[in-house]
Amino acid sequence: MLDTFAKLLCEHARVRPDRPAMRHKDLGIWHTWTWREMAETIRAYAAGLRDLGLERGATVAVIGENRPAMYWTILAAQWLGAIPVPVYADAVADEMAYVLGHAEVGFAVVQDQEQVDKLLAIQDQVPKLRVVLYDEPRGLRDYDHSRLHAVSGIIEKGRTLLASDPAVAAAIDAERDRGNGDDISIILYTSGTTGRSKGVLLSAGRSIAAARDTVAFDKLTDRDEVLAYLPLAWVGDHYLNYAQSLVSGFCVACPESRETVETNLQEIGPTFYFAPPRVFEALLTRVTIRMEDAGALKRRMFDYFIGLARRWGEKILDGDKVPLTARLGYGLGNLLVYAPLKNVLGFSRIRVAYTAGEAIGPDLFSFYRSLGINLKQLYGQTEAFLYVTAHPDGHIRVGTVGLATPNVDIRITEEGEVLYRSPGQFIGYYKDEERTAETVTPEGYVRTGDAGFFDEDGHLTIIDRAKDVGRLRSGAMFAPKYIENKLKFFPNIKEAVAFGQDSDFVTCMLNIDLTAVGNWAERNNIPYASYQELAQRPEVYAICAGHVAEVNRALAAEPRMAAAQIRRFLILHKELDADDGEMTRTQKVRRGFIAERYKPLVDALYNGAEAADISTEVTFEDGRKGVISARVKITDAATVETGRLEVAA
Amino acid sequence: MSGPKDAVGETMGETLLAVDGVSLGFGGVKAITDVSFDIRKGEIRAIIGPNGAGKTSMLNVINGFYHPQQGRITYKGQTRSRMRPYQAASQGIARTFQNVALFRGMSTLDNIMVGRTLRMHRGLFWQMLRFGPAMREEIDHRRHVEDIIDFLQIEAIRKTPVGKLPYGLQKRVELGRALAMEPELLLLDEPMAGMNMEEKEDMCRYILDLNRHFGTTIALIEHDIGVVMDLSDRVVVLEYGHKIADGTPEEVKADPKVIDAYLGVGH
Amino acid sequence: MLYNIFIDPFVQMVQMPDLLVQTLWEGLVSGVLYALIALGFVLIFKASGVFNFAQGIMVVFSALTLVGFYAKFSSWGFSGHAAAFLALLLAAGVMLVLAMLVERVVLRPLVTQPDIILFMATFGITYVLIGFGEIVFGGDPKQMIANELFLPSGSVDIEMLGGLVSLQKIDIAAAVIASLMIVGLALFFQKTRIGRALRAVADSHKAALSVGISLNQIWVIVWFAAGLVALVTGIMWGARSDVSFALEIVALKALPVLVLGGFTSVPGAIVGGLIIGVGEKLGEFYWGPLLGGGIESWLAYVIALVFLLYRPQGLFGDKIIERI
Amino acid sequence: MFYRETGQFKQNYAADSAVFPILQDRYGLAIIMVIAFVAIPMFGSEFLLASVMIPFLILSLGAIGLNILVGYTGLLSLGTAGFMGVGAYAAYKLSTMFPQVNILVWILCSGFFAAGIGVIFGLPSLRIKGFYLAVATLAAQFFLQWCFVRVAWLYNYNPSGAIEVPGRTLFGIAITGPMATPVNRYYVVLGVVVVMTLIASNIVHGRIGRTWMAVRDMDIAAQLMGIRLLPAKLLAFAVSSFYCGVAGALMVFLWLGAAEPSAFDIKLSFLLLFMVIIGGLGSLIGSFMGAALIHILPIFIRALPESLGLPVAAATVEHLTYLIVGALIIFFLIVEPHGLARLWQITKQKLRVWPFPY
Repeated sequence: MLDTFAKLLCEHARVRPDRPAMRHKDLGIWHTWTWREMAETIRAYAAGLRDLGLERGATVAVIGENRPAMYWTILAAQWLGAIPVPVYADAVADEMAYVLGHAEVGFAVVQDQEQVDKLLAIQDQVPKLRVVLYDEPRGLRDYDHSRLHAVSGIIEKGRTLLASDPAVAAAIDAERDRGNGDDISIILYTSGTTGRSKGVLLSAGRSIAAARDTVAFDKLTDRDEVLAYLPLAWVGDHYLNYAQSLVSGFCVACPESRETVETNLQEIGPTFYFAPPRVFEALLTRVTIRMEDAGALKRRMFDYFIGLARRWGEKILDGDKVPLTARLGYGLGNLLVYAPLKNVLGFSRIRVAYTAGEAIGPDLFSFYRSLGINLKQLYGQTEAFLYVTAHPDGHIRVGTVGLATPNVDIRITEEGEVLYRSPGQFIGYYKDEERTAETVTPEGYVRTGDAGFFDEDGHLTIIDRAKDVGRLRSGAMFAPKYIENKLKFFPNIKEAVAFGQDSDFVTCMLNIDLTAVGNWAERNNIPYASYQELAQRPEVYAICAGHVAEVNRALAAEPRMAAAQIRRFLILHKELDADDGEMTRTQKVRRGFIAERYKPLVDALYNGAEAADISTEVTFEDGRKGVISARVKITDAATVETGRLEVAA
Repeated sequence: MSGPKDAVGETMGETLLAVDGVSLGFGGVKAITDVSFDIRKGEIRAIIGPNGAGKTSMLNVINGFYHPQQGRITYKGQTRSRMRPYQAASQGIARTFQNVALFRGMSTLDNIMVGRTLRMHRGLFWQMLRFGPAMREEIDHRRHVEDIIDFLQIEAIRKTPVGKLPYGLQKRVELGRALAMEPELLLLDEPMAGMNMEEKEDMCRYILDLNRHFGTTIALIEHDIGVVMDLSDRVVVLEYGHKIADGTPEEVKADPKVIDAYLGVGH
Repeated sequence: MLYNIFIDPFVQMVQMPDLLVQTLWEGLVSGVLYALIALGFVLIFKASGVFNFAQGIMVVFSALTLVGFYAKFSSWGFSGHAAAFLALLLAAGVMLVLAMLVERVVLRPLVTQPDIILFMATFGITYVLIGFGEIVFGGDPKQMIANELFLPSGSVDIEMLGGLVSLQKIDIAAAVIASLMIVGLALFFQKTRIGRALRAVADSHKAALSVGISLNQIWVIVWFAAGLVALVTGIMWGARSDVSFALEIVALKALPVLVLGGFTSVPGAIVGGLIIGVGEKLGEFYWGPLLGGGIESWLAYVIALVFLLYRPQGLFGDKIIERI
Repeated sequence: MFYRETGQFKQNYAADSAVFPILQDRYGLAIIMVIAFVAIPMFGSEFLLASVMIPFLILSLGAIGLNILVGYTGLLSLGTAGFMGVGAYAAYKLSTMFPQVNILVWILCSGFFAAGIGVIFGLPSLRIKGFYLAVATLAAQFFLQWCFVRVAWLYNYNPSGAIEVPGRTLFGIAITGPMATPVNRYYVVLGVVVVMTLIASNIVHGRIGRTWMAVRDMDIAAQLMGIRLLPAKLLAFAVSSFYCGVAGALMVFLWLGAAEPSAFDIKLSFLLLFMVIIGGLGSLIGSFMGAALIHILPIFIRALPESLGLPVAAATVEHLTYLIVGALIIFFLIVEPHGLARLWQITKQKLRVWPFPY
């Protein structure tokens, strides 16, 4: 029974001993470990860890970037039946102290001196921590080594033990065989939106079962290759790179450093790729900016073929019927633009790419797809061990997160909350029965906390956090984030705040994107001296009105959302800023705070005024405070009438 | 478990280099007048002073680029009269420059590889073949250079021609090139000039790491007094080519002559 | 053998002082001409840092232009002297046009490039001038219009030291004119505003701007000045032999002169020219036969090379101070 | 555009520091080799082989030699033709003194003589820099050329003063002298040039090459890295002169068949310097490009009027060639002062990042 990762590892070492299991760029070149080598190393590592006193059921903190030693630690710990607890490498000391304390770790395996220093700083809060292992020895030579060991040293020690003492070897192999699918294989701490992080307990058997389903779903084989650059402690990395690799036998490549990820991506040329929408967005921005510097002829060629791709690319990708001329044009475009572009981005070999985490703009999404990249969306959670839904190949619907993945059962409650039951579903929250009970229904379904709905083909659309979905006074559904996201997909709109809870209609405040709109203004000879001035230009209002109208059209097309069209909007005279408390540090708008701070404007949005005066205190970059006053214009937006739409005052 | 122990105090002591009554002039201009000081093994020694105090000239004397008219230099117990720069290099003195003196036409990697020249011995015959021993030697030293690249965190610019790099990175590459020589005495001429705060912090960390973990003795010229006081074990202060103070940062800071001449102005 | 090299030549010198004087005179005269070519180099190098390889060909080109114009004017029926001076004026004009073209087409786009690139560009100029000159004037050697320009001919024989020393009048004229030109240039540099600007340029380009003359203008002026020097050199040289592109190789002789005198020194060019001229003639006359003759072709370079080893910056060149 | 580098990664330092690390470049090189070794001899006319390819390859070799000195070490030399002459005369003397030894051996040996002479004239380079050094190398040029004229022993007291190439064979096939066919000569030249280019590439990519470039870029810093300037510069002179010497020997034995001293006059030195500068300082590929441009272009220009049926006198064509070559030199310097090699590099970079402009 291959029900633990350690057993899978040994199986690969038997079935495909010479296929690459892991690569790492270190000191300028790529080092490769085959499955056989990796299994041997991890067996030795496990022996070394056991010698240090690591026991079944004990927790091991893993703190570092994507490096082989980190993955090996996870595997070696699992081999022994211990529980790895990956921690975000960039976590502040306080956060780290909480997780390590909560998980009661006795062992910590860290990347380098920086992390060792962090541990030293918090050692009082983690009383059980007794052994620290490090991967990079640099700077650690003069540290007290009574409880500090090099990973490489431990592996070496394990090797010696295994070679010299058959009893150790037997014990190590027995430890592996003792493991079974019910073992807790990992604890992943999720940074909850509220309160302290929760430790999600995942079992080996369920993790592997889930990974098996998606490996089959995306037809991953040992010929595939990924570049592991996602945070180790995030479920995405543990699932997509770790679990899927151990199930399918594909090779995981670790980048040289954070700065070289892009270069390394091109060098490796992964066949399976995941990136959050903001990565794709930043990439597209860079593509656009770099192309602006190209000669006129080349730019026209680029624009022409990108246009062609937007028209036919996705159809060709999905295997639809396409006229021969379009196919030929696309072929030429592939030669001149798409293939070279993918080559430069390191996307040439991608077979399957996913994005998830936030909403992705339809334009952005289809841009990559039109180039021939099989980009799909998935929806998942740590608690589900990632996959809840995903787009199957050839069945992509922009804006949705796809169909339920194999063996996943989804329900939507009366309130619109999405519940699921999945093969990889978690066991519970570590040391938190209460919240486990809150999250898992008696029938065994997990509450996602997200509101969503299915369309007629079974594609799921996620609207918003369930608790944020409100109602208009008429009782129609009002999902502010859904609307805001739709607005933010326009490059000209940087932020949007929608209002409407218990009101007659929806209104909205916008922040324009200074770079994008400023660029446009310069090209059109529209003078402006500041954000404030640019934001209040009638031409800019006209642009935004167009965008709002388009969003309204999209909303009108969805029966549930049609009532929540934007009636009036304004462009704020200043950019929303975390320093002023208007946004969280993770750049999410704080709707309530804004409503209060800009009360005169909100009032004006609803009382029909053409303009309103506002003065607000702001914090400048150097920390000084000042007051800016402005007269902000308010405009009506074009809406689409549908039968159910109620006329506002 | 505890942090790094104070390694400095233990290894320091033995005199590595002694400057004794050195005077240097160009034509009629006196750059250095009767300056004496010593550098002990394992310490970070700072040379400070206002512009034109003769600091860079002092480094040039130490690594054999200038020959003093009077005085003696004793390095590792040997007093020398005229030493050529390449001899200084082969005896373990490396150096960086105030205005970055990299080989502009070459990549970061090649620049640092040049620092290994003294340790590479395969002659023209093997070089012509670039095979067998020559390739092995090349690879061995490449590995060493990669350690330095890793240490200085310049992986991303390995193959970039240094002429295209921003100033802060050039300084880092130059340090890397000096490190490739595995020097016993490292002379740094304003290693942080023209850097922003973050780059300075990085540089400080590298210098400290070097000193602590590789035991490299470091003599440095620096304008940023804060940096000097934090980094160095002992400080010598020059003014118009004369030595006006010498001692620990605290002693120097308290010296009235220094306060008058240097710290008093603008600090 | 040693006797032949180290003693015999000197014995000869003492035994036949008239021959020695004759040789010295010939050396001095060719030295003056070397010095003139070198002067053109120095002018340009000083003001723009360009090592103008084309100076030699400018000598030939200007002389050909002069002769060419003269031929045209005579064919239109102008009298000899008038045609000659008209041609001289026009040749000077051509040199001005050349200076402007060089500045506009070559120097301006290449101003920021390293020295060796500009050096190569002057090679390009050389080739263009050769090609252009040959197409326009043909490849045959021409007669310099010395008489028409009131240059003397014939020789003066002076009895001295128990022998007869024969001085060509044209050589005397050459020496006089060269001296006058050098004095003139010196005055130009010392006394005029433009001259001072040129000197300033040698020190720093900013200084020149502060005098109110643009760098581009200065380039035109120095190239024009070098062109005039070339024209005079061409006349003198042409009067002694023929005017043809064979002169080009002689122009290379100016290089050791430069090395000897230093690239930036006008007096250096003159002294260097004289040393090379005299040394070459003495060497050829007294030592040449020992080596089979023809050592004139390399002696100048070897003299320069040996000299360089002692003074790498030349006789009057600025001392090179290396800074780090 | 044609580059597909995704998925090309290096697993060892040898591969990482290869001269052509990109797969597509290696394909390109292979294609060029096939053309050079198969297509040209098979389909090329006698004229193409004897008057275009053989001189081009030989001049390329000379340009590589000069480039080692000027481009890699930063020492300006105008004595190239002299060093080539040393090679030619050495090969001539050796082959006539020891006719039983294979001519190819002597051609390669002649390089050592050139190297020795090069070292002697390179001695001043420690003290002399820049244009001063260029003038100093002129001493070598003129002195050597004078020797070729005056030292009758060098041309075996041949009354014509020229050296004439005796017929020699390699594996029984005539490769020099009047019996040698262009194809045979072409193969010999190509073989020598390819091997020597490979060796030059090995040298400049290793420690010695880095030493030279360090001396070139900043000699003060180089000294402080422990590099001794004189040995480094003399080695550059030696290697450079070796290449020039072999090129000179090849020139006489496999191209011209006979040579007078004037074949090695200063014009040849200048010509090679053009090739190096136009081709690109510090680039082996540039040496080939420069040689191609400077040698092949005039051939085109000369052939042009005839092929267009224009009645232009031969002399005029010659002069026009001068004019055009001069203008082209200026043009190329303005367009890309770093030479054709840089132009190629920029183009390649553009192709690699296509469709992006940089």
